[in-house]
Amino acid sequence: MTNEELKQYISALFPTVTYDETGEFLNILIASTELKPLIKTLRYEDDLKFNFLFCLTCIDWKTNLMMVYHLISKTHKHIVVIKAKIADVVKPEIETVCDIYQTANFHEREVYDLFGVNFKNHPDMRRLLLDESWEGYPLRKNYVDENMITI
Amino acid sequence: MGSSALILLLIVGIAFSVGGILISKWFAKSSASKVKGEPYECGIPTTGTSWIQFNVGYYLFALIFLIFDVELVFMYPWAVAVKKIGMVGLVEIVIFMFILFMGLLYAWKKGALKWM
Amino acid sequence: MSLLGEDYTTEEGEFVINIGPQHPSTHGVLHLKVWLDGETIKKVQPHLGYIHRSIEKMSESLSYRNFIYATSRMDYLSAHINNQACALCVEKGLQIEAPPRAQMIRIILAELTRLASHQLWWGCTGLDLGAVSPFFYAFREREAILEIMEETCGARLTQNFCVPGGIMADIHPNFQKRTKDVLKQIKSKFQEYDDVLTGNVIFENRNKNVGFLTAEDAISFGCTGPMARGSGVSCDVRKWFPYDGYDKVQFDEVLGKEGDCFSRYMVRMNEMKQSVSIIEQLIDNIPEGDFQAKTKMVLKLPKGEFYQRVETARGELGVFIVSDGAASPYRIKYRSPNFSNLSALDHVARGYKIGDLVAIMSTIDLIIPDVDR
Amino acid sequence: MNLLLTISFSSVASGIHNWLVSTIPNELLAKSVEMVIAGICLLLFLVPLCFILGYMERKVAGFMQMRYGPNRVGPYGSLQIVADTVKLVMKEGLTPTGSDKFLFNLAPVIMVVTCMLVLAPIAFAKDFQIWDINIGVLYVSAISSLAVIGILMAGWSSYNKYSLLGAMRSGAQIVSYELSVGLSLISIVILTGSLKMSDIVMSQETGWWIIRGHIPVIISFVIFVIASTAEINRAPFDLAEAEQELTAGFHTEYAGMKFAMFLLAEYINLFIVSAIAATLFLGGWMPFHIGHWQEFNHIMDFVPSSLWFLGKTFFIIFIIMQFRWTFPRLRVDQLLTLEWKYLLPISMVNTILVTVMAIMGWHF
Amino acid sequence: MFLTDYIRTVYKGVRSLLTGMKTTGYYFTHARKEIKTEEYPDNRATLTMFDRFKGEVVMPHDENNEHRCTGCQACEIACPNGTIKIITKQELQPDGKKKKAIDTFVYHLELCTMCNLCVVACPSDAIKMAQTFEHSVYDKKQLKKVLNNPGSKIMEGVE
Repeated sequence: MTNEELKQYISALFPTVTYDETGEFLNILIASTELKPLIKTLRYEDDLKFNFLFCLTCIDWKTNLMMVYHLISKTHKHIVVIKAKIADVVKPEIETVCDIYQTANFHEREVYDLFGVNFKNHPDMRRLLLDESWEGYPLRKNYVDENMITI
Repeated sequence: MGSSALILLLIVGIAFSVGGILISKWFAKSSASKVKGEPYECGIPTTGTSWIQFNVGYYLFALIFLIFDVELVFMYPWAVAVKKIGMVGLVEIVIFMFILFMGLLYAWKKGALKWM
Repeated sequence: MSLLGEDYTTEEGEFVINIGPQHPSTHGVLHLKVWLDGETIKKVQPHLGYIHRSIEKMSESLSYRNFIYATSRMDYLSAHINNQACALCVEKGLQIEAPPRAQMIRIILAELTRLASHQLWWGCTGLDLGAVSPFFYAFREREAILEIMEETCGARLTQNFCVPGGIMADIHPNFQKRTKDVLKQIKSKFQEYDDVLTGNVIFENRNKNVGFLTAEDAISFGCTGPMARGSGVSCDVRKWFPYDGYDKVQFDEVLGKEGDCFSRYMVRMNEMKQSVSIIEQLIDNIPEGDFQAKTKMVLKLPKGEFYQRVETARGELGVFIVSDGAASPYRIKYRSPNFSNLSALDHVARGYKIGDLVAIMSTIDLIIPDVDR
Repeated sequence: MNLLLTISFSSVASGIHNWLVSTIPNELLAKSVEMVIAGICLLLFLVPLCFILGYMERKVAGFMQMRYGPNRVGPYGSLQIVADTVKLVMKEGLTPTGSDKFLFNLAPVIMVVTCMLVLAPIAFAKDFQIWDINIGVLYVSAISSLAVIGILMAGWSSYNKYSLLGAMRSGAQIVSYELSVGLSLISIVILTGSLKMSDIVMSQETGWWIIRGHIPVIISFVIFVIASTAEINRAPFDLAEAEQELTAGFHTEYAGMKFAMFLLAEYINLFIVSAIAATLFLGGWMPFHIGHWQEFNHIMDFVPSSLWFLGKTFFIIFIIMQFRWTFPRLRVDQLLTLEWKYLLPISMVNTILVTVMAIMGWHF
Repeated sequence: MFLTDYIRTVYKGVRSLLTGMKTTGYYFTHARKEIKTEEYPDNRATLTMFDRFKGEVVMPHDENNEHRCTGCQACEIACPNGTIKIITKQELQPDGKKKKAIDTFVYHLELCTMCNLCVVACPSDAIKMAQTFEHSVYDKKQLKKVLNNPGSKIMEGVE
């Protein structure tokens, strides 16, 4: 499907989404509450079949956090990027997608570890890379590392 | 040297191994610490006890082995004498082996030779 | 659904064994907690982070020329390909392209890196299963490749030869001759590899019917590279999204069928042959010209997001740069192939024996610094 | 030259014995002194033997892997193993806190003692045997299976999960391979009609069994080598100490001299197994004889019998070492499949073939 | 059927094992030809590194004890690790003008990743990579090096 068709298809189901086509992929901006149904649709609809989540990450825009999901369909070979804003920076929360893509399990744990985003219904929400006793979330822009040595 | 050789070998074996360990105790510096005495598990403290019963599946093999090993012991005296006995010995061992072989086939068929 | 909906606490009487971080068969400091029933694996839980260096955070304070060097330390066996990915991503942001000569040298070096990496993997696979000698035979050829790297790039593993806009220096005058010699040597040794390991009955038994991964699971787990291709998932970035002129080269994407350890093994073995053929096509046809495009002293990417993927020796490496227009990236995410491949380990290893875990791990071919980053 | 050849080991031994009896009036004392001398001689033989085997193993591994092997300590690295021994002596013999201390320390002793005991009936040269027991073959197969107790003891008492797994594996393994070893030993017993080692060697005066016995004996030789490699826990059957799976298996917790004892036992076992294979199949100390070619046989007799024995033994040792440096390790269930579904049925059928051959007199 | 399969399996297995042993046996018998070991500390006299090998950063001086460094600090900026610290001073020129020149060129070898970016960045080719590789010392402080020789001056004509 081309980007235009994709847009039409998705808009019909989710009227609130907005699009951004400045980058190389089609970006779909969506509220964090609607993310899970959207991804479910993208994954399981036969015409879309975005079955491969190849990148999952988060960006700290200081005022909000933004979850970024890169999806590709192995059958139709189209790509979309889904972006979900999380307004609450202090206690960010979003629905997990790891029951749809098993790879999300580790990726979400990594995001939880480094950004502090809590994924609801994740089966094993623990820190992945850092120690359990670590304080703060290193990839946040406001993270201050007291032990850092500046050369 | 006769059977006294057994005693000799026993003594030499014990003297050598115990002596070696004791000599190294004499030479080696030793220090005790809590971490040093921990069982090695790639540097991570062990979870739970290491002395637990668990099924490794060799129990069945031990049983089959027992049967076969007893048969094997029976075969030694036969093997010594078979050249003198001749054809009778051959027929006897063929029957013996056949029964054994059937036992093995049975165990094989029953899946006893599969590692659990 | 294997990872989901279970608690990871240890119950009374359970046999839990730690494999790693200091263990002969976990390449690097991977720590696996393994729940056993007799010798059968009930559950594997990886513990990561022993060499987490936060390269992503570090890169946020480095300029676009400087952050590339750190990626050599991620997947240190595909260092050149990692560098290439970053350079390509910056080039995408700057909307420039490396000159044809630079591109071609890049992919020759990338294929050499892949060969060297697969050779190390081959040796280690033998070593993990207890055959020690193949390790040394693999290292002989790898050494020759590393010498090419050393002569042209100045370093054996962490080359840092790619810069945004091309490569750091032109190839060494001996490069072509030496490469051809090495290719000849490698080609003559494939038979020996088969003799000593591939055809060996013990090796075959150890790998066949072990560690199955279906195509569906491979996609769901985000597996890429030989791991996914062993299950028959076509995912070669060089074919799907050609970069640096891979579309001009003739080569086949190697696909396996069964999805067990042996099919992953065979995918890598055949990939080596494909790499040799790619280099053979290119080595005599390096075009003349510049090896570097003209770039500004200080690079600044326009505001936006750029995603570039390449095929490393272990799968798809994605570099995701978010730029706010400054001289250093606002956020960098490396989508590392090993990270996703590792997440499938538990699913793959369940129900097999502890000896199979070694075979599975070696055919997944994990590089832990790439998982931890 | 002739004089040298006529001095056999037995004449030396009896000479010493007579001298001791004549000089020391007390018979018991004389006997004990003789035993001390014999013990020292035995150690003087065994320890260098282990050094040589250790050195050989490293050199063989090195050459097969395009390396030099040890080449720094002493000429061609020959003193490397001595240096290692000194290092092991200087190491602390650690006993883990949680372990069963008595069994933990007993296990290496048992390992060494069992392999020492098996040495008794081996014919090292003409007339040189510690104890020419009349049930030699049976004795060997009986005592050598005791080693599994040492391994199980070491694995269990260590209080370590790797050790436990390793010990359990070796339990199933050694016990199973015992059968094939026994059956291939029996095939030679059938041919010679005696369990006595010296009789077996003497029966090969006109030719070694492996040549005289056609294919059946060759098959049982191959099975013996494979099965005994498994018996002594060497690669590719080293599951009990599978490095890549269980770090070091049953001897993970052992350090210093206690570990050295396991190493020593492994090498002595390697020697014993090869020596038995050489004795039974390759004629022991018997020179290479062909039927009634008197001249040829006479030339062969000029080579000392101990050299013949050691040459054959080291040839088999080399083969077993080559196994180790070539093959990948088997998995635990494949190991048992190999024994129960391949080696055991084949050797059973083979035994019958050998019997037919022996009765019909089809061998040379 | 079962029996032929059985025999075939045994035959194939034994043959594959013998092929493997043939390979290792070849290397054992041809050890003299095939051994690839480089006996490193012994071959030091003949050991040459490739001319591009990145061992450490050095600053070449000519026979008049002059270097080419202008103290522009391009390398300091280019270095991702903060390996290089340049301390500059104002030097009085013969014509009375003051000119920036380097006082000390500090190079922390312990931080260097040999990425070659400083050498590439240098506009006046003042620094280059040396082919040394034996860097081990007993004290970490010895790895902090001053690259310009004492009393050295900038070469004529280098801007």
